[in-house]
Amino acid sequence: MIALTADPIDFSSAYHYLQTDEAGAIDFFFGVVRNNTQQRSVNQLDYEAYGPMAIREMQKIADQACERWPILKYVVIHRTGVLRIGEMAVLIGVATPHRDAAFEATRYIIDTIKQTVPIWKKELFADGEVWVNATP
Amino acid sequence: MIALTADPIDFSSAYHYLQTDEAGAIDFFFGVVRNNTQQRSVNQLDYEAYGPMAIREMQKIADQACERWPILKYVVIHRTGVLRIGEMAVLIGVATPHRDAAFEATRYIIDTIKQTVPIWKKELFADGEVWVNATP
Amino acid sequence: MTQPHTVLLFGITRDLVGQSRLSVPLTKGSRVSDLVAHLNAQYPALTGVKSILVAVNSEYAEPNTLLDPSDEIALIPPVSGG
Amino acid sequence: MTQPHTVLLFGITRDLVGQSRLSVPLTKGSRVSDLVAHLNAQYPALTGVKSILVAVNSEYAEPNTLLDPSDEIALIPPVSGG
Repeated sequence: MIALTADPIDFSSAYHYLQTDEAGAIDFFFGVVRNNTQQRSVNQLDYEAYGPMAIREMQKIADQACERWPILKYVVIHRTGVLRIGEMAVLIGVATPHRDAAFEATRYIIDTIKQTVPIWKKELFADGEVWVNATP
Repeated sequence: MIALTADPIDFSSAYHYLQTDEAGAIDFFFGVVRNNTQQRSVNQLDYEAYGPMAIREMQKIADQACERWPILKYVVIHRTGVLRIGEMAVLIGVATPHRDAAFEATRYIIDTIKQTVPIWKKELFADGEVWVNATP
Repeated sequence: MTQPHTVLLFGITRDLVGQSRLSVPLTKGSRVSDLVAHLNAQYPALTGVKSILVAVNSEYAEPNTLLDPSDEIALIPPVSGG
Repeated sequence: MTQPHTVLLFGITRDLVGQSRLSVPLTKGSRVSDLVAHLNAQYPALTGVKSILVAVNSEYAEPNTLLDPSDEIALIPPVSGG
């Protein structure tokens, strides 16, 4: 399951979606808005996506992961819009028979999402804002 | 937080426990009862622990992880008793500022738990039962 | 003779240009590299972005990819999801 | 003269011995290795287990660890949690 959503991510339904009798291991990664970056105090983050392409790129990454590891089920959900500290920006969940594959696939998916999926985040500070990683 | 419990593991409260403003990454690992092992069909698993020592060993592992990685919060919960297919036997959750540490620490904790914590599981098949890993 | 090509803007590129959608006149047979040169000339602030890729119909395109007025074209500044 | 030492059994060792707790008579100054030898002699089925460690007061002990009647001793067959 791949999703982009403006609503809070419901990890409980993600967990239930992943359940399957052959699964022995489930790994979940949550990317969460934290209160600082490079010593600067963050108030909130604003995530923007090029929706159709973001979905497509996330699907490609999931498909690649399914080729490399014996994935029984996966879920990839990315949030958009303004998120406050502590809110979940991204959830990756992978169910596999054994744990090595669950860890490796989850990590591959989040690492690759950060490289290729057209989603941008703006950090909103008390004294300004900046698009992350956009300028040298 | 370290726990041994005969009750179903509540991952929702584990997630809320892990939340902290400095956390940018949370990794969760769930070990789940799957329906087969070495081609044999499993009906359920029976987990037994040497309680006080199991808690102590899990605490040691968590302490070692906290020395090696910048862990903000962690939760380690192991279930005991008879578990059916799909039930969660173990939950590890680690919150860190960045994702590398969350993945590495979670994996270290589950790998080490499987090596040193005095918990034993018996597989109950349609036609018998066996203590896992106990005999050559 | 030029034809209008629709270009979608996101993130920092939208902020720098001040619009989320541009209509860019390009001659027939123009490629991604021609579009980028055109935009850099018209909006010099874009050259301050670390890198800008171009997507055509929701796929990353190469500099020599040919553009058609029916394409959905988007500028992709450095991504920062997750 | 021997003293009774309490030994806790779990998993396969409990099943093989048929009890979850044993009182094992050991002479003063006995070590973990003496306990293991005693149990293997009395319950030969234990030698079929892949490996058995001994915990003393909830810590893994060495073969030469001295035992006291006040210790909580436990046999630890191969663990399989997770």
